[in-house]
Amino acid sequence: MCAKTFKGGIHPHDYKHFSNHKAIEIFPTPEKLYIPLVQHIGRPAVPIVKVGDEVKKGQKIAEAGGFVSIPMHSPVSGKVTKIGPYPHPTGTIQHAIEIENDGKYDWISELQDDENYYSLSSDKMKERIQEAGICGMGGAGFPTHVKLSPPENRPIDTVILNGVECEPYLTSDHRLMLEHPEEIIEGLRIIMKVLGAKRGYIGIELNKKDVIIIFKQMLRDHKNINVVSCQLRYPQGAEKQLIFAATKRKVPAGGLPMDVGVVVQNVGTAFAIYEALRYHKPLIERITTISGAIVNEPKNLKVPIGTPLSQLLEFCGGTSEDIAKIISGGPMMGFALPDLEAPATKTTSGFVFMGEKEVVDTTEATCLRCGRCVDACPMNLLPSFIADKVKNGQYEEAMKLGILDCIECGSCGYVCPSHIQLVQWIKIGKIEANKLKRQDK
Amino acid sequence: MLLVSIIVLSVLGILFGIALSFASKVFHVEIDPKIEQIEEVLPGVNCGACGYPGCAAYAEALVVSGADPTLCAPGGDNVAAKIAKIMGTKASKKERKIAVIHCQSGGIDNTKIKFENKGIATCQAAILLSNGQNACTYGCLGYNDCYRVCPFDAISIDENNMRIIDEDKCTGCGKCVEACPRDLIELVPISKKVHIQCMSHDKGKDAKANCGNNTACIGCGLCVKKCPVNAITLENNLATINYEKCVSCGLCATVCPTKAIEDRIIIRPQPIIIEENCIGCTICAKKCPVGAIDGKVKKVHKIDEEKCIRCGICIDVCPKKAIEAKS
Amino acid sequence: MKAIQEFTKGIIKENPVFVMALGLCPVLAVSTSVQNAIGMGAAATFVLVCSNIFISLLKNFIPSKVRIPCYILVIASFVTIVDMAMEAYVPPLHKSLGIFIPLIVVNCIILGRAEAFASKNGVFKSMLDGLGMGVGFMLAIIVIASIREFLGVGTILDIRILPASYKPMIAAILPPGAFITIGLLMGLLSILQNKKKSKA
Amino acid sequence: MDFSTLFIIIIGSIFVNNFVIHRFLGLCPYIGVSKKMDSAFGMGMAVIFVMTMASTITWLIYTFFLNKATSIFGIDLTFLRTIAFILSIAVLVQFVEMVIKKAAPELYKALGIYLPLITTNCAVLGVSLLNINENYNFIESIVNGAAAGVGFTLVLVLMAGIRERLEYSKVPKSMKGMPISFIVAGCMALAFLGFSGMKF
Amino acid sequence: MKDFIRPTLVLLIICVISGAILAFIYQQTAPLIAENKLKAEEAARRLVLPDAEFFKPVSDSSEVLYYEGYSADSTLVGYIFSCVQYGYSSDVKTIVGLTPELMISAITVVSQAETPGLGANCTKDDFTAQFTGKNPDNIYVDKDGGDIQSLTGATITTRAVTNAIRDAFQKLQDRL
Amino acid sequence: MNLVNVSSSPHLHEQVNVRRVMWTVVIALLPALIAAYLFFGWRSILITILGVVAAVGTEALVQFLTKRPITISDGSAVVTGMLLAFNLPPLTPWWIPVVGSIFAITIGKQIFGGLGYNPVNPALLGRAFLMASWPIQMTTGWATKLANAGVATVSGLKQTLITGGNAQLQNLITSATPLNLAQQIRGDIVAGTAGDSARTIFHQLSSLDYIKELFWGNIGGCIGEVSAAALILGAAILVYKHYIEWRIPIGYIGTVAFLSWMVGGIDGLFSGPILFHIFSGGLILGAFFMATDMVTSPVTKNGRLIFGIGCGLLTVVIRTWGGYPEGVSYSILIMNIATPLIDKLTPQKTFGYRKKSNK
Ligand SMILES: Cc1cc2nc3c(=O)[nH]c(=O)nc-3n(C[C@H](O)[C@H](O)[C@H](O)COP(=O)(O)O)c2cc1C
Ligand SMILES: Cc1cc2nc3c(=O)[nH]c(=O)nc-3n(C[C@H](O)[C@H](O)[C@H](O)COP(=O)(O)O)c2cc1C
Ligand SMILES: Cc1cc2nc3c(=O)[nH]c(=O)nc-3n(C[C@H](O)[C@H](O)[C@H](O)COP(=O)(O)O)c2cc1C
Ligand SMILES: Cc1cc2nc3c(=O)[nH]c(=O)nc-3n(C[C@H](O)[C@H](O)[C@H](O)CO)c2cc1C
Ligand code: SF4
Ligand code: SF4
Ligand code: SF4
Ligand code: SF4
Ligand code: FES
Repeated sequence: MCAKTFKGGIHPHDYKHFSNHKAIEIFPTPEKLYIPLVQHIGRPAVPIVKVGDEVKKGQKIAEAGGFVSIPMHSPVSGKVTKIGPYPHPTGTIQHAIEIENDGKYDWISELQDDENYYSLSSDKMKERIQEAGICGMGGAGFPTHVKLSPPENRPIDTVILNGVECEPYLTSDHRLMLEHPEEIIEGLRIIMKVLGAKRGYIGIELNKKDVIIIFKQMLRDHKNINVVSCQLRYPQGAEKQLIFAATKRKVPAGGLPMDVGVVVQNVGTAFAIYEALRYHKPLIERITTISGAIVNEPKNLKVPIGTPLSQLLEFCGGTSEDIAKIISGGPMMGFALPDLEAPATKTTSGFVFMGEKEVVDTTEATCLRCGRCVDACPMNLLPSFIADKVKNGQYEEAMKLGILDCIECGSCGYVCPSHIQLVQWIKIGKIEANKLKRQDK
Repeated sequence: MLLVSIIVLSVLGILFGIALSFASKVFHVEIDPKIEQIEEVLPGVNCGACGYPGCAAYAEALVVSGADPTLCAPGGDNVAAKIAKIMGTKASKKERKIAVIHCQSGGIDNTKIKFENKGIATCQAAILLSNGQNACTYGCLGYNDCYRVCPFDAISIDENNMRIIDEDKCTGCGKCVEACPRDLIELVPISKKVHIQCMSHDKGKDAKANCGNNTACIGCGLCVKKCPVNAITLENNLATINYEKCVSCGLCATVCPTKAIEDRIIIRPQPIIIEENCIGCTICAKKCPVGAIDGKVKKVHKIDEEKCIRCGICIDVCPKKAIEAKS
Repeated sequence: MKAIQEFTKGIIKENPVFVMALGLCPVLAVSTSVQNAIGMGAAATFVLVCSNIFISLLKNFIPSKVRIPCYILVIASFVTIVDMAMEAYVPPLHKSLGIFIPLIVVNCIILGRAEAFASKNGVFKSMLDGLGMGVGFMLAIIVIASIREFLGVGTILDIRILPASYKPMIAAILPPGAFITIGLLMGLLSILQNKKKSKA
Repeated sequence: MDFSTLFIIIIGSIFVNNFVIHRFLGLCPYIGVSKKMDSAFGMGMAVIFVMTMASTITWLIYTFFLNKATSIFGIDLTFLRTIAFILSIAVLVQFVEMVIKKAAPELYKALGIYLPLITTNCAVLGVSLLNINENYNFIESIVNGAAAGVGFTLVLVLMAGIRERLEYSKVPKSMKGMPISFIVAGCMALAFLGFSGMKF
Repeated sequence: MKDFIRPTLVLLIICVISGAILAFIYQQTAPLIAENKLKAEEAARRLVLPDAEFFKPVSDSSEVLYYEGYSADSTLVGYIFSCVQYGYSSDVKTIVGLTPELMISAITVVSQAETPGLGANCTKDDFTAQFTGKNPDNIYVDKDGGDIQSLTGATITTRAVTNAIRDAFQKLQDRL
Repeated sequence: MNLVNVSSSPHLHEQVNVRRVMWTVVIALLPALIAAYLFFGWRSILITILGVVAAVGTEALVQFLTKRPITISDGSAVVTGMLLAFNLPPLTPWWIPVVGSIFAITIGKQIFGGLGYNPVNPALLGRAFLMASWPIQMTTGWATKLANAGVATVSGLKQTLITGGNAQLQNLITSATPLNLAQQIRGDIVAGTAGDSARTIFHQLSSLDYIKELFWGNIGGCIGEVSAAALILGAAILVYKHYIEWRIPIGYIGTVAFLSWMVGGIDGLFSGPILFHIFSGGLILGAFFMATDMVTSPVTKNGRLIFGIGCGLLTVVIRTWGGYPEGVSYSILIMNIATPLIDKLTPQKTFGYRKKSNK
């Protein structure tokens, strides 16, 4: 069988050996948790607790701020000590609820085991997913119940589970798939049922052969679900690229997967969906990889949402030398953080630490017009031209060149011999371009 | 020979003369009279030196999209002046405004940073990375976006990477105001010389701790109390001067404990009343913010030098020019 | 403005070639030798002065609708006169300047001065203006031609300057040499101007 | 009709003896209207049109009025060619401009605005004179006019492309604008030497 | 109507004046120009056939084929013909003088627009002198195995001159 | 804790930078230089060194005078100097590479702002300038050496010449590179002024034996273009490193192959000697090292293909009908000039791009 892929992209070294053999460990819940009200795309959640309130584990502490939003739940029992600005793993400052752990771990109501979850109606399922506060765990954090409610005129026939995990260093999805394959398949079946989809795929990159074998075995009696083994190529995990690899369908530029009848969900999301349906368990913890050459014991951890990074690092034995860069997420798309304060959120797939030697020089030279960025771009854009336009404030021109179609995968920046900070230019340009777009409307 | 050549040319001349006059009549198209006027003043060489395809196009660009009136090379200053006249110079009588940067930080040795910013070296880019590298999330990022956009070279950078605005060169075009992502720059009437050089809304302690220059506004309110004309308001831990009221007396600067207020007037001359000119109109006395003028109607007024803050308002208001500044 | 300034402005401040970049074709085309440059400069100056005088004389007589054809007629007449005179009295020069003599008609400087200056000013001023512009034009071609002839042949005005062992840089008298020379000269001029400005 | 002659004329006027960078005709707009690709293209189209028209009309005037052998007067009036040509070109352009402006405002927006620039473009008069000098017949003249226009457009558009790109470059301040454009023109001229000496 | 008349009239007047002046000057200069032309041609002919005092054109029905040159005592001292061929970038026109024995007495290049410094050197005496005394029927450029030394870096021009002479001569040969 | 670094993603980077690319090109050019040494002797190395030193020196000087950072260590000036020298005859006077490099770096590169901003290939611009200025020095420097090499390797050819007895043609070979020879012979044949021996020579030129000589470099030519084998070896490094991409060289060579087959022959259409055209002259050098100069070639993918094809087309046109025997440098220069236009006219379709569909 020939592995599938897309056009463009790059081949970075994957650095997964630090943690891909480490079983998931459960991280002991810390003293204090900081639960940001924004962990997803859409409106921020609205707190429904006050400072001083006692909360139980699993208790809803913030309500969805609208349809495209999700509720937040407390991962521990304890006391709300503060609601205010706090560092966020995207490098920004966001409002967060601070909860002091009382060490009792009292659930608000014991988890029920609802074995008949699969016979629930599709609407009921969606409701439960919505209540559990699930958003996409593959990175962007799009509220899952929204994704599962496509408009009438966009029938979905295919669901793809994204287990590609093409970001270097990260192994959380890998371990999850290895340790909980059945739950993930169940999750996928639920999604397919909700959407009425006939086909399911699980996309996995070839560097996770063990997982591919397991899934192949387990899927023998699910004729409508297939494993798609994908070539090692970044950004194989990006939605449009994965859809292309699995189905040869091209999501239209500026369009959504549903335009071609596909929904993509991360394997972690599928797992969370399964737990929500079967056990009524809200999304209060996730698997996160702590890795990097300088981390003494890289690990895959199951962490309660809101755990500050400093504690996670401590649990992994600290670092062997001074930290030169802290990255939340993978090194290709993640955010560099100024300190260790930020907490893990629902979308945090990992933290990577780099020492002085690994940090790349980011001084820009002049663009050679070599076109390597063009060759690397999986969206077939012209990154160097776009950056030129942004530098000169010609945002409209940049829009004509498709700046808004950029998925910020970083392939272009990775290959640029002049170290042009293409992605940052594009991010700046996107902000301005979106402003223009809104003005036009 | 002579005759034939005359005939040939004449025939051509008549033919063309008629053709042109005819055409200009028949094919006449209404246009903005201003465009026509400008076309008249333009040399009509159609050399393209202005960058537009021909004089008519330039005239249109001038009227329609407000092109620069000084682009005509053959016409030179002369034509530029005439164009300006036709366009009706919108020279407003308002006072000239210049840009003022409300932050004293952002230099090499007077900025506290939280992390090393290795991203693109522009202010616009810097705020996207963890909200900028400096500890003060309100202060100047020091990447000089303002300097780069200024079309008049009015901003210069000193050895400490601090931005200095040349009051003579600045035209108040506002480009830098737009460019600054921290909104630190404000256009201020040129006569106003006292400025609060901080934009931090942090609480006093934090503001001071984060400021690399230790000149943050800590929101103590001393200036508010001192201001003789109530021009300062304190809101959200930050004092702001209302320039409409401010008389640039500089008193606030003298009381600010953190030197967050800059007084650009080095020496304020003492106003002195020239007795023979004073007609005792009491205008100055009424206007004096500190009541330092003793003004009885129709009597020569007196200035109490103790009370006087040398704001100079009296000099400006005196209808008889009876008050003079003495250093 | 003083009369003398009408004359001098054309030489440096408003130099038609370097500053206004007008009338470039003859400048580049005939600047392969200093001799040609002088010939062209003189011819253009003559036309410029004469047409300026005439147009300023006729300025009230000509209706605006046909002013351009009228100016062109005046200019073309003088050009033809120059053309014929040169052919009659200095045939070699006439030959080497080629079609660029009749092309003086369309030299933007001439029509430009007619429109921008002569049609609005008195006869004397117009004459001085024409003379100044003409001299400025001539000087510009001579400068360019000197450089090109010097590098490309090793002579100036056919007098050998560089030793015969100098291998002439033929490119200098080819089109690329013309473009690059004028480009560099303009750059140099703007450096000098910037210096002056920053001093002032 | 000998098509190979026409082919040679076309190739010659577009590439080998390109009007702008080999013959130095039409430099003012070449430098002036090459800032933006769009306007360069519009200008080019207008020039093609006018050059073709001018070639046609001037050939007719020359043949039937001025040339002794073919003229209806039977006397040699060739000395009037400059004045007759330029007058007819100027009027032609002005006339066409007015007509287009009224009849086809869209076309005028796209091309017409460039028309006035063309009167004082030496390329137009140049092509008329060259047609006579080269003894081209009627068809050859028209073809040469069009080809010269195409050659002009080609280099104008290429130049505009490069200049648009130079906007993003760090050209030294004193070389910005006109000076660097001439250097680019020099580079183009050097490259176009590759066509020189071409024979079929 | 006035709109029409005045412009037309002005244009007409200027045309008339221009036409008159130009025609006048033309009448003054035309003879001079014609004379110049003749003189130049004559000078060229004299150059290539110095012995001749006067020349007699020999024409085909319409065009002049060649000239015969006569000394003062009307003896035939040689022939003169002109020839042209495209060189590197222009037509190169040469005038050739022949002795009565049909050997080249001298040549001169009268018009060309070859590259200055290269092909344009073909007008120089050093170059033209080498043709003197050669048999026009058998001249070749050195690169083609003949003994006409080509101008350095300008073989094409040299070839144009040489081949033009040879071709023209071969065409005329029978009629001389 | 010391201050950490913060920058935008990606935080990983391929081990590549300008310096590495440029010096790799230098290394990739070395085999050709060694070949030149073997065939032409020390002089070719001397000329190359002079070119490089002058280029680097000029770059440093200009940057010093204009108060810009001095970037000679990035190696781009070295590449320029080297490639310029590679385009010169081995026996050219010593000052030719020096003057050429000075021109190439000042007018060709620094005046536009330095590396990355020049619109045309500096080395080729330098060569075009030298060619226009000193055509004699630029076209005669290989004569003697070729004569020797020619005797040894093209002996069969020489035999034909002598026995064929056409004195005119014999002269040709002493002064020309193979392409020059082919062009002139072909010209004569097409014009009908050449004898049978000319035809034989022409066929000899395209014989496999002779192609072999061309391939290994046993012929006359410029310093760098002599050995196709050495050049291909160097190009392989660049291709392997992804520093050059297939579209330009393949488009270029492919077009030359097709068109020279079509019009380059003496027996009517489609009889041209393909391999002869590919391996002679500077085509291999140009296609792999000069047309691929990224600064002066298009950025878009289709643009690069068009660029390559355009170069090929012009090369064949100039080789067949032009005033020069060799069209590679001029065709690349001309396409350089067209590069911004090509970039503009070949926008890329975003992945998933569709024409406005009715929503
Ligand atoms: C504004 C917005 C609206 C979206 N609407 C839908 C939707 O209606 N249906 C859907 O399936 N996905 C929707 N998505 C989700 C995207 O398809 C995609 O899954 C999400 O942006 C995360 O993708 P990523 O992790 O590749 O960035 C939407 C996303 C955004 C940003
Ligand atoms: C460049 C890029 C790489 C991505 N890589 C992955 C990946 O490796 N694994 C993954 O689950 N999602 C990845 N995503 C996110 C997916 O596009 C998509 O949003 C996600 O699979 C949707 O599922 P979710 O809504 O459950 O998160 C990537 C997105 C981008 C833009
Ligand atoms: C700018 C330039 C101008 C040239 N002008 C001429 C010329 O006028 N006459 C000529 O025969 N060759 C001219 N050449 C052609 C070359 O010098 C050509 O190599 C030469 O004619 C043939 O070489 P050879 O004379 O060494 O055999 C010119 C070349 C260039 C680059
Ligand atoms: C593959 C490749 C090819 C190059 N080719 C050239 C070349 O032909 N000429 C040149 O001057 N520089 C060349 N360079 C070097 C560099 O790009 C050149 O100096 C820039 O054009 C200067 O801005 C090349 C570099 C690379 C990586
Ligand atoms: S332009 Fe955007 S989509 Fe393309 S490679 Fe760069 S970051 Fe990825
Ligand atoms: S990879 Fe870098 S240097 Fe190359 S074209 Fe893209 S931005 Fe420019
Ligand atoms: S940008 Fe405008 S407002 Fe700002 S300093 Fe410059 S001239 Fe003044
Ligand atoms: S733009 Fe604003 S933040 Fe940037 S340097 Fe200027 S004042 Fe400071
Ligand atoms: S002088 Fe030729 S176009 Fe201006």
